[in-house]
Amino acid sequence: MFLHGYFPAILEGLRSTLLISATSLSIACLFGLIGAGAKLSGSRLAGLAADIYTTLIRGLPELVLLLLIFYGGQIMVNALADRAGLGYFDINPFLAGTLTLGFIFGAYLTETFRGAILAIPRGQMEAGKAYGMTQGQILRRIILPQMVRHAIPGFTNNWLVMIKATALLSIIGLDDMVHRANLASAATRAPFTFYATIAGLYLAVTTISILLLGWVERRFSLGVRKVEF
Amino acid sequence: MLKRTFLSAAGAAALALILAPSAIAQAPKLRIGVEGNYPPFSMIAPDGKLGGFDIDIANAICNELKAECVFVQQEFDGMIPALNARKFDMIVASMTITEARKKSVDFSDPYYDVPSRFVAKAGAFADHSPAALKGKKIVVLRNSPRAAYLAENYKDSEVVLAGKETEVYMELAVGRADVAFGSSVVSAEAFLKKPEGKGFAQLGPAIRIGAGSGVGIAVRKDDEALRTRINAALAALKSSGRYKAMADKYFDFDISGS
Amino acid sequence: MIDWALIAESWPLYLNGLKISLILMAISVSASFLLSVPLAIARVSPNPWLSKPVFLYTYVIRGTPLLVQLYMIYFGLAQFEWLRESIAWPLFRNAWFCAWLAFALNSTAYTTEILAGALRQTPSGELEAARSLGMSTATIYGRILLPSAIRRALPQYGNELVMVMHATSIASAVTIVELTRTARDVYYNHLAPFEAFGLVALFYFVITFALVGLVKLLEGRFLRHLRPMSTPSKAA
Amino acid sequence: MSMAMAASPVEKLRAEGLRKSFGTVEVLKGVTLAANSGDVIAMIGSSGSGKSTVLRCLNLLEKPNAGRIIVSGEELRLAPDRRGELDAEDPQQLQRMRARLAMVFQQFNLWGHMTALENVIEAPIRVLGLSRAEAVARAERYLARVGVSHRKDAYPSHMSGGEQQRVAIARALAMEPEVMLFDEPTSALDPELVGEVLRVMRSLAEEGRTMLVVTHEMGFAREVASRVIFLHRGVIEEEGPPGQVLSNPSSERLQSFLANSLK
Repeated sequence: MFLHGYFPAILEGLRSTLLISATSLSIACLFGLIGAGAKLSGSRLAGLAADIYTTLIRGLPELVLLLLIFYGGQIMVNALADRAGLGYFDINPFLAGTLTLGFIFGAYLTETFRGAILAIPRGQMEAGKAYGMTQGQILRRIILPQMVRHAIPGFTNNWLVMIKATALLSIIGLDDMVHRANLASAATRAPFTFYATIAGLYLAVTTISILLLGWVERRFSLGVRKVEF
Repeated sequence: MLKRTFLSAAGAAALALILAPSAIAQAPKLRIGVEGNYPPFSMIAPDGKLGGFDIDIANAICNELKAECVFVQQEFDGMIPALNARKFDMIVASMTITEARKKSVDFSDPYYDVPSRFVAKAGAFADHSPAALKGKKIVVLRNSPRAAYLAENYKDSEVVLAGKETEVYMELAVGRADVAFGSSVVSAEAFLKKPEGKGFAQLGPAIRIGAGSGVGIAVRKDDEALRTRINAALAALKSSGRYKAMADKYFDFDISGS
Repeated sequence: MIDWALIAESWPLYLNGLKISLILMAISVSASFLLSVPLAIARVSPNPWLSKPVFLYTYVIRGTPLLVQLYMIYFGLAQFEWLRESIAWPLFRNAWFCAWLAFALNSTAYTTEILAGALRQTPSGELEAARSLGMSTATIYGRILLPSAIRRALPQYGNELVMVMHATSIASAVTIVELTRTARDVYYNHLAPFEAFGLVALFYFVITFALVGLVKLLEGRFLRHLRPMSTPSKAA
Repeated sequence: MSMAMAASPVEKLRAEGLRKSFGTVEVLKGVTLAANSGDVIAMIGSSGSGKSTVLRCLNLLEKPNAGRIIVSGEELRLAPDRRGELDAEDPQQLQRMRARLAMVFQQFNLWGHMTALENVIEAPIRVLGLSRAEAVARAERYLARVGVSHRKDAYPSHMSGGEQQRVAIARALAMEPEVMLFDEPTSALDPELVGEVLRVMRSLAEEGRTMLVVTHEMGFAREVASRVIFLHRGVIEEEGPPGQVLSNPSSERLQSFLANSLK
């Protein structure tokens, strides 16, 4: 039997890994936008909070952050719920894991987004102001569309690192591809077969991601050149 | 205004999704921490289905308590923390009842009791005494009472700590350790009877750790009500003969310890 | 709120874990640095027989999780009877060797790409000047290209050092009791996640910023030529 | 043309029939030139005429498609490579010959990670095999010669363009080459810095050094050069003493080039 009959189980793990990655990425984008906004807001307090956030995250291994947030977070929620007399709340492991990863990579995306916004010439925003556009209009119509182009390389990089980081979630018990490979190797005593298989699947996912995002980047740059020349 | 109401409603919904309140008062669902790497007590089939004696016992208890079993798979290492963090309500993972663990959790009455045993290459050692295993590598499950036992009694041996019971025998089979120390049933059923266990044999007699108190179901300290109900369910299973029927599926000897 | 007694009690364990983590990092980083210099030269070589295999290596390593690479080496290779029978087995049997190999191979891939990138950034005129003065290829690499590329790569290499330091936390998955494993054991035995992981976080934080500071110091020493002077001089 | 190539017992450099194509464009269509000891040859021509390419072919920074290169009677052994361009048969001979033809570049091309002094001693130590002490003594002599001793511990990015180019000249001088090749040495400089570099070059010429200078500086060509070569579309259109070539150009092309460059 192909892969000792564990092939469907591994594929199921791949699905779960992709779902975890995509969810974490969405959450990370949210944190990243908030963080970049805070850093560029001009508010001392918001800037400081964002600085602490990014420094803290970059100073610690992902695994330690995962363990700290995953276990510590649950206990904190329990303590708060107890105090409020709400009985107890269950943090769904999927959401806890993706929230944690999203929180971590939000810090990296904060820097990516901040750099991307700073790469837009100030004059363009001033031009927007000069024509009477509101802050919101400037953000939506001028900053965000151009930011995407500047952010794609950093974004691609973070996405690739994050797909690989989801492997760590197997350590805190999420049922991802690595977890499936762990189970299959323990049961069949053919660990190399399974780890090599999932390594190949990770490689396929990263390759497809690189190709797709490279295409997106070219699309965005193309449009820009047409306008410039 | 409308927008704000919509946003706060969406936020509340998201929060509710993340922090799904459960088990308030009478739980229709019982969340059970299981391990999955402890054959034949707890194992996972290729299709992801859990099986084994632990799983059968847990299902039988849920049945008895008219509750629905929700299994949460967790590495043995983090089992008690996860229970106390309320990631599940009880542990059915062949957990030996020990004084140390009783400081963190409460246990049901034992649901089985098997001794521990050393395993090594047949004829490699004269006996299992600390003197005979001096300077040798002994592999054992991390954070288990057996690991504590080795630390206490085999100070001159090098103790290698594996994350799962299945890893314990994997490490022995490939030669990363000279001796393995594990459940006598797991080593016999899941290793010595398999091709990779060829040439290995049990070393020395069966050893009882933890004052022979056996293996129990762990619940949180504040959950005395659940513990009482589990004990009642276990008693009912034993008296009705269903326990024996389940055990006979896996074992040709009595593991009940009574 | 914080259990200081527990922290005091487990302090020696953490110090031991710290030692293990630092040793792991040091042996991995030194191996990867030595390997990545020739690999980076091959990577930028116009000869595809040299550059393509190196690209393949760095692509595969950088496209897969380190945890999976470690599992492949530690658990995976034991699957092969011929390896277990071979004279190399005493090495692969050893968890330290496996962890070192995985980290070194992984970091080599990243360091090679960093260094290759820096080599490609060499101003072509500097290379021509060296050629025009009759320097041999070996001299050009040894005296002009590598020294300037390594200097240019220093900031990025600093990041890589931090990454390797953080990556050592994964060694806890293969029986090595480094900092993170220590924290996990303390957590398991005392159920105090904030004390256990908070303390280890503090350790990592201090090491990370010590590394960052060290690299800054090196940059000050070796990248003086890239910094603008206080009195801007005119260059055409 | 034949007059300028009158045989001399001290011929330092000779190139015969240099041809070079980039893709389908032939930039050099058979260039022959020779420099005797003490010659200062100014090569002029509009941009794209191929004058820098001639210089870069002489030390094989560009591989010519045809031609011979002879340094002090030793011919560089050339053989066609896969793409049909001529490459040195013996890399060591090429290195030896390059060391005898030190080049000064338009963009200076100092090594950014080394100080001025380190830039100057590097090749003498590594290529000529001088001891460090000898190289330092030599470097200090030449840095003083070009007037930048006070900047010897500065990094290139911290120096002005004129200073950088003078360090680059010292770097070439430190090889004590038989011929110095200058590739538009003042073109990348701000106008006010051109003078300091030209002054150094003029004094080198007065010392009797053999120099081949690609330049746009007509004043320098007129006053310093012993011979001027006018290159047009890959061919030597006119050559001779500056007085003759620059004051009394015979070809229309040179006339219009001079008219334009005098503006």
